[in-house]
Amino acid sequence: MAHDDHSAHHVNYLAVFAALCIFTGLSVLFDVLSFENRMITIVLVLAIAVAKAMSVMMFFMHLKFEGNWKFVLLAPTTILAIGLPIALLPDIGVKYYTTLAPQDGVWGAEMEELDAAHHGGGEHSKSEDAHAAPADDHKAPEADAHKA
Amino acid sequence: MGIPIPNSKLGLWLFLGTEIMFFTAFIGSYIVLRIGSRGWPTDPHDTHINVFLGGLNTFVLIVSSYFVVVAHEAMAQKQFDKARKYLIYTLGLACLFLCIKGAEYNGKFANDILPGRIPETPGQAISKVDRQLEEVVRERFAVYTDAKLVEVPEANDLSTVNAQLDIFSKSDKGEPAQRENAAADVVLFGKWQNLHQHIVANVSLVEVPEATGPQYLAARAALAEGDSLPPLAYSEVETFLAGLKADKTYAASVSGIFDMHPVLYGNLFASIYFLMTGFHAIHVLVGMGLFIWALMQGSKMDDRWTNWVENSGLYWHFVDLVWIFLFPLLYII
Amino acid sequence: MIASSNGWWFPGDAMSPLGKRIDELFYLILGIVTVVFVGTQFALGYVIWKGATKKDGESAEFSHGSHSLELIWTIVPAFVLVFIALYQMDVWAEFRVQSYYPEQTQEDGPKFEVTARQFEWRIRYPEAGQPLKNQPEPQDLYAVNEIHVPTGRPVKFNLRTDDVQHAFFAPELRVKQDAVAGLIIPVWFEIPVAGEYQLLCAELCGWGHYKMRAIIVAEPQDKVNEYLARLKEDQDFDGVVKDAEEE
Amino acid sequence: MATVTPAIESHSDGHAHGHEHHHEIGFIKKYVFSTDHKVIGIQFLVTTMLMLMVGGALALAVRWQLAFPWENMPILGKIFTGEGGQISPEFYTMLFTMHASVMIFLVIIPVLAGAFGNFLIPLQIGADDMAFPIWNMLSYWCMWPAMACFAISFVAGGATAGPAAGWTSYPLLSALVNAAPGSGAAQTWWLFGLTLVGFSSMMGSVNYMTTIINMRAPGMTMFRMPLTIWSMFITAILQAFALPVLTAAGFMLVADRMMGTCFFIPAGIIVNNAEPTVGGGQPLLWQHLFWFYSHPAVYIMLLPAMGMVSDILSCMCRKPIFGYKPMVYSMSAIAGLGFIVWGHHMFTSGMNPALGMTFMTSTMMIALPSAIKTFNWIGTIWGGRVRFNAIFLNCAGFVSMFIVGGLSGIFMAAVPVDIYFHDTYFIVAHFHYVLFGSTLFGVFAAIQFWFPKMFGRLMNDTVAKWHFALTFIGFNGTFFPMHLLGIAGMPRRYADPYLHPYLEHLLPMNQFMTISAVLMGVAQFLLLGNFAYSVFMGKKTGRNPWDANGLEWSAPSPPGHGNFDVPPVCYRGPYEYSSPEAKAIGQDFILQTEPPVDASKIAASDTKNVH
Ligand code: HEA
Ligand code: HEA
Ligand code: CUA
Ligand SMILES: [Cu+2]
Repeated sequence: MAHDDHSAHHVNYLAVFAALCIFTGLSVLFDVLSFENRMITIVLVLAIAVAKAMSVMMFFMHLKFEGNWKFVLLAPTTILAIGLPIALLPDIGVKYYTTLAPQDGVWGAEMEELDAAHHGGGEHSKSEDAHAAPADDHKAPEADAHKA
Repeated sequence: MGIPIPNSKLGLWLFLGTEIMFFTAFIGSYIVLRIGSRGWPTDPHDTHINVFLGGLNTFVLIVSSYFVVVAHEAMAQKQFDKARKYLIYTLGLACLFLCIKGAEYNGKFANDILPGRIPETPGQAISKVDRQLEEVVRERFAVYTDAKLVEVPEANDLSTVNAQLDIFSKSDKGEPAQRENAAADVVLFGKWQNLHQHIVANVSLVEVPEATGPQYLAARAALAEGDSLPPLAYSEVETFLAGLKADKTYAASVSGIFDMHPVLYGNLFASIYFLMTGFHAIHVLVGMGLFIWALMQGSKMDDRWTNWVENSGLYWHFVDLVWIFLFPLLYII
Repeated sequence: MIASSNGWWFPGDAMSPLGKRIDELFYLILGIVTVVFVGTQFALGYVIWKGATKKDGESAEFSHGSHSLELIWTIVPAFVLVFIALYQMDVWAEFRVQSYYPEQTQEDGPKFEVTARQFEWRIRYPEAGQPLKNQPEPQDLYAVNEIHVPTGRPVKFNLRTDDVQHAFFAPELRVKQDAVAGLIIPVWFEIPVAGEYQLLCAELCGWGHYKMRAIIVAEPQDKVNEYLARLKEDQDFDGVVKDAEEE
Repeated sequence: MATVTPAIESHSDGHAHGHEHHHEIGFIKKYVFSTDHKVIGIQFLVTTMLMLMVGGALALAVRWQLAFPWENMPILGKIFTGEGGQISPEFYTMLFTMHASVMIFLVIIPVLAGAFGNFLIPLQIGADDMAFPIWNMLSYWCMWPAMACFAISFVAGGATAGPAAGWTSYPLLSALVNAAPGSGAAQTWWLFGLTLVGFSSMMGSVNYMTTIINMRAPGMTMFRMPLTIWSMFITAILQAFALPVLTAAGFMLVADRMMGTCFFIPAGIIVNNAEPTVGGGQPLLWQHLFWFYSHPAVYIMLLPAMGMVSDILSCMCRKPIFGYKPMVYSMSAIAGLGFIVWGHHMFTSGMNPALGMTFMTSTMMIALPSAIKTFNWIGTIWGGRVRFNAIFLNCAGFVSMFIVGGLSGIFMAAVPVDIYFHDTYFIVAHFHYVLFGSTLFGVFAAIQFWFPKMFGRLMNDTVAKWHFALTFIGFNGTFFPMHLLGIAGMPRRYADPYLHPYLEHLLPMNQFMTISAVLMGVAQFLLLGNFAYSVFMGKKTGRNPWDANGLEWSAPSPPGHGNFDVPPVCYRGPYEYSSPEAKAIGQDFILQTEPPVDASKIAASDTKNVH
């Protein structure tokens, strides 16, 4: 019977569990540390998420001990799951045409003033956030980010 | 012929495949929409997102995932009581997760971080304050009308409210406390009308201070043709609101008015946040249902339920997996 | 043939150079497809006829297929399709990729802005000599359901919508482009011959979708200028004179 | 056969009672809330045939308006509008929206996957039922609330304003409640209906995949499965992986409409003098997500028909299918490529032009596997011994019409040409050729082919031939001229194209098409009549009226509960018609369950048959 097979593999679930907890702690830590470059945080945090996901799937979901069907099943979904956002990126993410969203256009100047006024200027880098090229979007509002 | 796993498990895995695509659509849309938006609210002041609560919830789900595995292990070893115990733990943690989630949602509701309700520009912020203040005014006024202390103005026209209340506060109707309140409310109503008129006419609060009704119109008419007053500035309204909240005579009435700081792309953020966490929460509920069903069997939960526990466990791990991705995507990045 | 003689064919020859190339592509594909169509239908008819007229006692051939045939009918269509795919790339690029637009449109910039709304086309021209801004300027000129463009030169304009999605469809020019909420999409065409051309809406936009009709008037540049001057006059006319006379 | 019978599966009771206990199952359990895949399949079949009538009636109303604009429509008009029968523009919008929704979501998808998938999968792979009979039953009963939602959406918006955004329901028309009469409650109900159909398909597809993977009879290896099963399998995969995306997008759209979210709504849009929208979303996102499902969906609407036609052609030509493996591979290729071509519906939508080129290339490539299949069908008939009955005719019609529809797809796949053709009647011609011309002809063939297995009786061939002939003529008369309309530049979804001077002269042609459509509609009554008559009074037949090979033909007609009286074992591929083995036992077919024939016997018969 199928599941009798797994029981033969003794996984130290506690160890997996501990690893997951440590990973979670790490991601919170990275957030609190808030690196100079926001990209680093993003990459690190997502890498941790992938690592966590892998350990859950491998051990908790027993995929490590399953037959080759797991590849047949998961490969297409993985490809599609990664492919869909990539395919949408050139259109929805990177805008080829000018957009006239009031947030970006008309209201832009207004917002800039506002942010300067509201936050006593400079304290936040948010006003730049709003108008800089998309690549700079993720600059951290360092000073008091996520104080909760 | 087939592969050496039970139909139910195969079916469940295939179902998980569809679930992956379901969340892919959400997460993928989130990613591209976010990259496509110039700016995103990341400041916890704006978003009312709490990394620690999120982290805690991640932890809670991981613990529950662990218990599910052990429960299945126990089932396989035919220790059904042990399995039941672990399932109850899991269920408890699921409840805890939902409670924390609820607390978070509550924080957002309390600050009106709701899709479609977040001002994204100073102009929207200003009119939002106006609208909220109007609501307060109507509510306050209803107190008097309900008690039949003043007459209801025609077609709910609020312009005569002041006069009515003023008369009431100086009359001898009602209780003394009510009359006192009425006096405070007269001031409050005046302030709202003042703001409202400035918004409608788009002129500065500073230049024509405290001018309501006829006085205001007179002030405006006095301007030479071609002259215009400086438009209403966001900071003026901000000070105005702060002033209202500071004044103890009616602070209690207006304390519910939300901080109106405009949040760029706040609505899209809120849409995505609620959609993704909401659908995740629905999945949590379904998972809980699966466990409850098994637990309801009581001592009848024996060998035949091993598959059930395994499959609902797999489902539960998937719910955990989704959260593992939602946590960094929504809370950290 | 019957079709074209009854007018059941294109609405006139393509009037823009790009449209001509689209038509050429159409005829090329039509040629290829006709060959394939006739070939396959005849083959189908033939095998059915042979199969249905087998004599009693004659049995079907026993064959599981043929590797080489399989290869042939994969590779030959593959070549044809790749050819079609590559051959048309530059027409597409010229129509939609902004850096491939005719040089003149790059220099001139957009000439006017067309805004679709339920259920009409609104046109906004900049003041003479001024470039078109994305936001309305006080001196802009407005018109409804009538576009005047100069002949003989590529004209670029911005396409927008005020509400739901619409599509700018000029059948004689073979131009079609959706107007998407939130986007400003530059489109260009060129009309060599003066005349009036149809403009329709080709994306479902509500109950009045079918009646979003407008005309594009192509005329020499000086006529266009005249038209704009007239527009300006109309627009600057504030009614005061008339009122004064009446009183 | 599955080696394990997991505890939570519920069909254990099926075996406990033997055949003799059948009468104990009450009528309701046996015919209404049945978990038997055959009953569910037939339920699906009958439901979809009725829905075909509804969808067809809507189509005829559309055609009426196009032939006699603004004139009172007889019969149907009175039923629909309750008044004189004049079609208003918003009513016209609703007509084609509902026509397409009914045809696609309540006819084509359920008839292929629901009816034939259900009926054939367990029978053809030698299983006693589906893997999850209860889910199977639910997947059928999910159709009813879906139909109810669609029906409500007919009336929810007032007398004549149903959902008004087309079956593609592009935002903002579909996202803003005040964008059009009918964009309100009607559109919401429509979306609910769509979601429910989605649930139904999702349950079905997981069930089919599990069944096909895990419950095949001994010896039924993957490459011995009939192409029907392959096509159902691939379709189920497409459903399982593409549909959730549409469901998710549907939820987003519903949220946009009802909960103030703004996934598809940009800021500052003013519709019907309402307040400007607050938002930050993008309408194009819906189009991407929608077509990410709906392009694969067009193959969901075609592949099963392709599979069934392959089976039937092979049987009717008494000849193995030409190139079995290439057929399998090309279906897989269609499915795989089908996931990366969705953008061809968006060439003029204002998407990034670089994507246009990519999607154009992949779209061209998808014609290749279709070409392989087409040539293989012709190859199958070639040298065969054709049984010239209505079933064969429908199959031949399928192949022929598919070529026409596919080839018109090539024009549109060419981006520059599609600039002109997008949203004209050329598109309408294209998809009716592939949807009606191919799929429905395939379905007609399949109904008649498996009818004896369903009811133990034969359908009348002469009537069926008339049905085919009339439908074929009516079909081409209706839809071939649409190509010309498209070339003449007539946009689709126009309530009154003749408002535009350059389209005025197309009126007579439209009238001709409408008459043809009525002819085609009338012809469908022949099918219904034939079906209904034959269920009760058709000629009785035995197990294998067509001398076919598949496992299903070794079961009784109609098969009892549990399907097979002897657990089937499969010894060979499904298409061994006229093989030496078959000839050795004196037939031109050999059932998949027939144990291998002695080599000596084959040799003996071989020398006898030497040409
Ligand atoms: C069953 C359904 C079905 C099928 C199978 C197809 C098959 C194809 N479709 Fe179609 N399509 C639809 C249903 C379908 N379509 C629908 C419903 C719409 C409209 C939706 C809406 O807007 O409402 C649509 C719209 C549509 C468009 C969008 C048009 C527009 O709106 O602007 C395009 C564009 O590329 C397209 C292309 C194709 C192609 C290239 C194929 C190919 O797969 C066809 C391949 C087949 C062949 C080519 C024939 C056989 C091959 C040979 C004989 C070999 C030799 C051939 C050559 C060398 C050329 N289709
Ligand atoms: C499987 C799908 C399918 C099928 C089978 C059909 C079948 C038919 N379709 Fe349709 N059609 C679509 C899918 C389909 N269609 C889609 C997806 C669209 C696009 C919608 C959009 O733009 O959003 C469309 C759009 C569409 C249009 C374009 C509308 C427009 O753009 O303005 C037209 C116009 O002629 C049309 C006509 C027909 C006709 C005449 C039939 C005929 O073949 C129908 C024949 C069948 C019958 C006629 C049934 C017989 C029944 C009776 C006679 C019963 C009478 C009954 C009672 C009175 C109870 N269809
Ligand atoms: Cu505008 Cu259709
Ligand atoms: Cu497509």
